[in-house]
Amino acid sequence: MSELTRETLTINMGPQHPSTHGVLRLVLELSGETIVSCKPVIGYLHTGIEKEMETRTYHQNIALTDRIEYLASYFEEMAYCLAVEKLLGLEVPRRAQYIRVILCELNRIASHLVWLGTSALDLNASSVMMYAFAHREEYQEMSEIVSGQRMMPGYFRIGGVQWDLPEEFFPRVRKFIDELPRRLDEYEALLTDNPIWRDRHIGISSLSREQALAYGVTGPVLRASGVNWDLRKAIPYSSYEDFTFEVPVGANGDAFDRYTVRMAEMRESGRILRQALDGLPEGPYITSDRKVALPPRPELVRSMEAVIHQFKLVSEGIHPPKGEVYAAVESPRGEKGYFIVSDGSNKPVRVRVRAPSFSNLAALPVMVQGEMLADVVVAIASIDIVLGDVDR
Amino acid sequence: MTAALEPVQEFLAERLGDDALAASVDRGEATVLIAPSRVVDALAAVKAAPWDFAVLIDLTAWDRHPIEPRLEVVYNLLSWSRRQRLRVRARVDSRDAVLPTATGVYAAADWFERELWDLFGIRFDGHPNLTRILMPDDWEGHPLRRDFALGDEPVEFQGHIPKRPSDIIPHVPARRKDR
Amino acid sequence: MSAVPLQAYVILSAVLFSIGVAGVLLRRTALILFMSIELMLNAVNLAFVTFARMHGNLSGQLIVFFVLVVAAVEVVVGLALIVGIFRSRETVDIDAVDALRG
Amino acid sequence: MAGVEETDLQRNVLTTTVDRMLAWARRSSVWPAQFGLACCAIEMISTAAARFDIARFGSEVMRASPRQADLMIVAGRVSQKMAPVLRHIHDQMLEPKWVIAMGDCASCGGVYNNYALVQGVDKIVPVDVYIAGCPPRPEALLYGIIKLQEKIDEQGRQGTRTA
Amino acid sequence: MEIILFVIAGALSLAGGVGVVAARKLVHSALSLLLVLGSLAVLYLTLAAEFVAVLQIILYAGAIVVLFLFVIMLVLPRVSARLASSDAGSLRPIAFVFGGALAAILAFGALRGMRQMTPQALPAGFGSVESIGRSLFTEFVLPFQIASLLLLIGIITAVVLGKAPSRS
Amino acid sequence: MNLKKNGNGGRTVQRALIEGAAILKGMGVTFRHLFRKPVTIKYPEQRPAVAARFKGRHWLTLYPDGDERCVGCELCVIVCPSQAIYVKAAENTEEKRVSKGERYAEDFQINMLRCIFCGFCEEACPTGAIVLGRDFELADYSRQSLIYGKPMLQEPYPGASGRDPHSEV
Amino acid sequence: MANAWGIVAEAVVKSLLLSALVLTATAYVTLLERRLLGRLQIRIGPDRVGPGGLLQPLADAIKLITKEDFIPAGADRFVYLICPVLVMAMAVFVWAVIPIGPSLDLFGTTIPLYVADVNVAILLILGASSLSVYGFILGGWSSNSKYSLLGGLRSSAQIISYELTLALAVIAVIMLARSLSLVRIVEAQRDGWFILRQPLAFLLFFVAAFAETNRSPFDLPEAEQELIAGYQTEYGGFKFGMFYVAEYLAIITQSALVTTLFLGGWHGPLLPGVVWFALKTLLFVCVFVWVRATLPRVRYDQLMGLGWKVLIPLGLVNIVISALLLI
Repeated sequence: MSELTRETLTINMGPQHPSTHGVLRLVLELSGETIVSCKPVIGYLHTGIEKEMETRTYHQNIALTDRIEYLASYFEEMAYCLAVEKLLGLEVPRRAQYIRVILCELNRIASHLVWLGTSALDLNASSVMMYAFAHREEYQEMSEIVSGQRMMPGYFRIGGVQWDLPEEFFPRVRKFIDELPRRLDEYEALLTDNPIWRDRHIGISSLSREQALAYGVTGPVLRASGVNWDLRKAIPYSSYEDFTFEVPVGANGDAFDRYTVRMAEMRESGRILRQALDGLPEGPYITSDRKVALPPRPELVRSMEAVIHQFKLVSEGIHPPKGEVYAAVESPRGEKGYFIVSDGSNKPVRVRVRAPSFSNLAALPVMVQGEMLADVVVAIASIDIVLGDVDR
Repeated sequence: MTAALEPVQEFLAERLGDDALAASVDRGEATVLIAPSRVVDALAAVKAAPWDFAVLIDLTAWDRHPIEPRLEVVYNLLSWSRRQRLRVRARVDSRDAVLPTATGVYAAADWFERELWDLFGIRFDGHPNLTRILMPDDWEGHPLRRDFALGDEPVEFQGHIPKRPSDIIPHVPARRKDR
Repeated sequence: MSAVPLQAYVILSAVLFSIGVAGVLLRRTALILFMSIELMLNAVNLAFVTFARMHGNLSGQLIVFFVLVVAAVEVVVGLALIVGIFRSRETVDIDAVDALRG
Repeated sequence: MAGVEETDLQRNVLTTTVDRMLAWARRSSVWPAQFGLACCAIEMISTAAARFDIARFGSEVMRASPRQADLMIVAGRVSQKMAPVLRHIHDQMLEPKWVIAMGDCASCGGVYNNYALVQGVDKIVPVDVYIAGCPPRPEALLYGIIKLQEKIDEQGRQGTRTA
Repeated sequence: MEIILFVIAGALSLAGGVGVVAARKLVHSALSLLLVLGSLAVLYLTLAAEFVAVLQIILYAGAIVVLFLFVIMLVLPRVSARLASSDAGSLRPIAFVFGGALAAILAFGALRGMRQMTPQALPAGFGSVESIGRSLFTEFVLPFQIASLLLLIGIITAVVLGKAPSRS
Repeated sequence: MNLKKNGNGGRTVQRALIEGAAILKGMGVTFRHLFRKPVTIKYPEQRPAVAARFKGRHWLTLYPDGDERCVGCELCVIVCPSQAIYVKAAENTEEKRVSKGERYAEDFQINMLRCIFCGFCEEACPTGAIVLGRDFELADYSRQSLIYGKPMLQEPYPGASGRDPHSEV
Repeated sequence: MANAWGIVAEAVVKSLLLSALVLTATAYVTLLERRLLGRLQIRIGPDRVGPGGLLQPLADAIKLITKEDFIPAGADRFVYLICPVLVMAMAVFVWAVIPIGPSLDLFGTTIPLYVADVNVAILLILGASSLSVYGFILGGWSSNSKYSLLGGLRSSAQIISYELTLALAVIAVIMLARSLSLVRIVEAQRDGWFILRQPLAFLLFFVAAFAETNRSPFDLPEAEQELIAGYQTEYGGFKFGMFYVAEYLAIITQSALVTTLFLGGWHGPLLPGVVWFALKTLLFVCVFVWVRATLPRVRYDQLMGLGWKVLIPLGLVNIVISALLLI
C-alpha cells in the first residue's frame, strides 16, 4: 500500500436517535467530519396502512388516514376525502369547504410549530421548543373543541365534515390569529438574528432548484429552492381560489431559507384563516346525499327512513363507481396525494398515499453531501420529515 | 385542463406507435397506457419540452388480481410550468414483473422503484440498488400484492372470544405466504 | 521532620533513568520509546531539582523549565512524525478502535 | 427483576424502611429513555412541554443514553423492523427498569392489525403499564406514570428488591 | 511527614516507571507515565520547587501526556496493536543487565559525589513564581528566547508534518 | 462568531456588536418569560377541562326509565375500524325485558387498547346507546384489565355519562 | 509538633466541611437549574417530590446509587471505574484554594474561610482542570465504544483549547493583583472590582467558562442531539451520577471563580462576606441556566474556531494592552 488512502469512517445514526425525528436511520460515511455519503435507511415505522385500507370501507379509512402524517391529520383527511369525492363526482357544500380550509390552515401552523420546536431543540434551544409547544397546545384545544380529539380528529367526512363548527371555537381562533404575529416575532427574536442560529443554518444543506425538481421534492423545501409552487395557488382545491395570500419563496435553498419560508408561511396561514372566518358561508356542512352522508342525528329519532339510510350506509358503506383518481393537497410538508382505485365495491382496491416526506427525504443524501457531520441534524430538521409519512 | 391534455396523448401515440396502448381522460385526469418496454421512452419524451413533465411526483402500482398482467405501474407526472398532471401506466405480469428503470430520467424514481420492488415485487432493470426499503431485508413476500395475507391477529376479548378483523371485513381471499 | 537525605532523591532519579534506558532497549513500539525518553528526562529533572535544593540555587529549577520546553517540542514533533509515517503506510480506521485492547 | 421474596417474619423493620425509601426514591426520579416512534411521540413531547410538564414528576431528564434511563416509554407503533432495536435498547437499560406501553399501537397493535406491526410490545419486552388511547392525552400519560409510581411503591412494600 | 511523602511518591514513581516499560496496552503505558509525573510533582513540592511542580502538572500531565493519548486513540488504533507485540524479546536480558548496571553506577557516583554535602538554607521565596520569573528574565533571558524560538519551530514542524497530504 | 468571514476590522467590530445585540435580545425574550405565569396544568390535582365533543371512554346509555338503549344491532361492531367491539345479541322476552327493541346486547365488550376513539360507533348507533364520554384515564397493568365488559361500560344510572346521546355534538 | 498536627486537623475538618457544603450546594444547583429553567420556559419544574420539589435531588441520588452496577463488555475495568472518581475528585479539589469569605473569628481564634492560601492557587486550578481532562478521555476510551471515545476526545480538545483562553484572561487579572493567590486577588479588589478594569478579560473568562463546563451553547460533549454521543454514554447508575455531580460542581466552581477574579469575591457592603460570595456565585449559576435556556448550540468546528481564531487573539491583545497601560 504505497499510495495514500483516504481515511473514512462509517457511522450509523439511529434508528432510535433523538434528532432523527422518529425512527430514521442514517448510514454515514465520513472523511474526518465531512460527509462522503449518506444512506437513509427507512421502514422502521412501516405500518402497512395502504394494505390495511384495502380491507376497510371508504368511511372507516378516514380514521386510518389521520395516522399517516400524524402532524397534519386534517390534510390527510382532506386529501383522502377529496379523492373519494372525485371518485363519486360529489360536490362539497361551500361551508364545509371553508371549514376544511380553516382547520387545515390551523393545522399547518401547528405542524410548523412542531417543526420549529423540534428543530430548535435539535440545536438545544429548548425554550423555543417549550414556547412553540405551549403555543401549539392552543391549536390542540381548538381541535378538541371542533372534533373531540387533540391529534387524530377523524372529523372530515366524505361529502363534508362531521359536525358544524361550535360557537366557542370562533373567539378562540380569533384570539389565536390575533396573537400569532406577536408570538412569531418572539420566536424570530430568539432565532432569526441569533448569530449561532444563523451560522448553523445559512448555506447548510443546500438544494438547487434543479435537484429539488429531479427528486420530486415539494412543499417548503421546494419553495426554499426558489420554485414558486404551491398547490393552493397552482391547482386550487376546496375554495382556496377565494383567498388572497402570498407564497413565500426562498433563493438559496439552504436550511435558513427553509426556516424563513416556513416562518412566513405561518403568517400567511394566519391571513387565510382570517379571510376564511370572515367569509364563512352559511349552509349545510355536509352533503345531503343520503347515499354518502349519514342522516342528521335528530332525524334518527323521528324518521324511520333516516334509520334505514343509517343502517344501509353503516353496514354497506358507499360504493363509488369504478375508476381511479388522484387528488392532492398542499400539506405542511408538500404534496400530499391520494391515488385511489375503485372496482365499484364498498372497499377500495388500492389506496396509494403519495407522501411528501418520502420524496423530500430521498433528497437528503444530495443535501448533506460534503457537509459537516453536525449539519446532518440541521438538514433533517429543515426537511421536516414525519416518519409515519415516509414509511406509512 | 382536460382539453389541454389530449395533445399529450396524441403526441405519445405518434411517438410510440402501437406501444402506446390506450389513453383516456377520466374525471379530468389524463392517463396513457404504454407497453412495459417503452415506458421509459415515453417518460423521457414527455419530460422534454414542450410538455415539460419535469417532476415525477409519484410512482406506484396496484394489483389487478386475478387478471394477468396483474400489476399496473403508475407514473404520476407533474408539469409545474404548465400546471398539469399526466399518469403513465404500464402493466406487467406478476410472475415475471420486470420494467426498465426510470432512474436515468428522474432521480426521484430511485426510492419509488425500491418501494415497488419491496411491496409489489416488481424488478427494475438497471436500477443501481434494488433492495428492500420498507420491510426488513430478510422479509419474504411482497405485502401489497393482493394474495399476500393481511397477517392480522384475533382481537382479544374477555372469555377468549376469537374475533379476527378479517372475519368481519372480508377481503380478497388471501393465501398466507410462508415466511 | 525533613529527615530525607537528598541523596535518596538522586538515587531515585538514577533508578528511574535506568528504567527509562531499559525501556528504550526493551520496547520497539515507537510511542513507548518516546515515553521512555520522557521518563529519562523526568529522572534528570528530578536530579536537577534536588541539586537546586542542595545548593540553594535556582538555576537547577530553571533548567527543568527549559527541559520541559524541549520535551514538549520533542513530543510534538515526534508524534507528528509518527502520525505522518503511519498516515502514509496504513489506512487508519477508527472502526478498529477495539484493536486498541489487543 | 428477579427479586428476593422474603417472608414477613424474616423481614425486620429496618429492611422495610430501606425498601420503602428505595421505592420512594425510584418513583420520584423516573428518568425516561426517549423511545418516540410515531404519533404518540408527539403527545409524549407535549407531555414534556410546558403545558403538562412532566418535570413536575422529576421525569424531564430524558437522557439519550439508555444506560442512564429508568423508564422506557414506548410511544407509537413498533414495526417488525424496529422490534430488534427496541429489544436491544431495553437490554441496555440498567435494573431496575420499567416499560410503559403508551397508546394502542404499542400496547397491542391498535387499529393496525397486520403483517407490519408487532401486536403489542409485550411480545418483546415486559410491559408494566399499558395506556389506552390513540394517542393518549398527555394527562393520560401522566396518569400512566402515576400508575407506575403506585406499582413501584407496591414493589417497595412487598420488599421486592431489584438491583 | 516528608519521609512518608517521599516513600509513597517515590514508590509510586518507580511503579509508574516500570509500568511505562512493561504495560501491554499503550494507554496503560501513558497512564503509568502520568503516575510518574504526578509523583515527581509531589517530590518537587518537598524539594521547595512548587512552581516547577505545578508546571509539571499543567504542562506535562495536562498537555504532553494528553497529546500521547490523542495520538494513541485517534491515529494508531490498528497499528499500535500490531507493533506492541513485535517487541525485541532477544534484547531482554541485555536490557536488564545494562539497566541494572547503569542504575548501580549512577547511584554509586551520586553517593560518592554527594557524601560531604548538606542542604543549604533556603532564601525566602525560593522556588516561587516571583523568584523563578526574576531569574528567567534576567540571567536566563537568552536561553528563554531560544526556548521560545524552539517552541515556534516545533509548532510549525508539527503543523507541516501533521497536515493531511493534499495530493496523494 | 462570524468574525473570520469579514475582511476589515471596522466591519468586524460592527458585526460583533450587532451579533452581541441579537444575543442580548434573545436573552431578553427568555427573561421576560420568567415573569409570565406558567401555562402548566397541575394534573392530577388540577383537572383539565375537556371539550364537550371530547371522545373519551365509552358509556352504554340508558333510557330515563332505566331500560338499555342498545338493541344489539351491531352497527358499531361493523363500523369500528379496529374491531374493538364485541356484541352478543339476545332476544328480549316477556319475562326479561332489557331494551326497548326486539333484541338487546347480552354481552358487550370494548377492547380499550384496540379502540382508537374515533367516535364512529357513536355516529353509527341508531339509538344513541353508545357514547364517548369525558374520561381518558385508561391505564392499567395488564391488557386483559383494559377490556371493558358491560358492567364497566353501562351507565350506573340514566344520564351518568353526562352526554346527550342524540345531540349533534 | 502539636501545632503542626493542629494545622493538619484544621485543614482536614475544613476540607470535610467544605466538601459537604459544596456537594450539597451542587445537589441543589441541579434542582435550581430545573426549577429556573422551568420558569424561563413558562412551566413549573420538579415540584412534587417533597415540598416544592426540595427532595428531588435526594431521590435522584438514592436512585442513582442503587441502580445496577454496570461495566460494559470489553471495557477496561480499572480505568472505567477510576474516571468518574478522578473527575469528581478534581472538581472538589479546586475548592481547597477558593476563598469563600474573609477570616472568621470564632471562640477567640481566627479561622480563615479557605482551606489553603497557596501562592500558586490559580495554577493549581488550571492543573486540576488539566487532570480532569483525563477523566473525559479515558472515560470515553474505557467504555469500549467508538462514539464514547470520539465524544471524550472532543470534550478534552474543547477543554484544553478553552483553558488557554481562560489562562489568558486570568493573566490579565494577575497583572492587576500582582499575585497568583486567590486570597490576594480578592483583597486587591477592595477598592474596585476587576470587572471594571478588565471588562474584556471578564468576557473572555465568561465565554471560556461555558466551554470549560461543557455547558450550552458549548455543550457538545454531551450533545444529545449530536451524532456522536458523549464520553458518559456508557456510564450508568452511581458512576454516571459522579459525572453528573462533577458537571454541576464545575458550574459552581466557574461561577465562584468569576466572582473571585472579577466581582470582588467576598467584598460587599452590609452583609457578611460569605453571603456576598454566595450571592454572587448564585447569580452566575443563574446566568448559566439563563444562557442555556436561550442560546442554540454551536457546531464543533465553530466552537474551535471561536476559541482559536477569536478568543485567544483577543486574550493576547488584551494582555498586551493591559501591560502597556500598567507601565
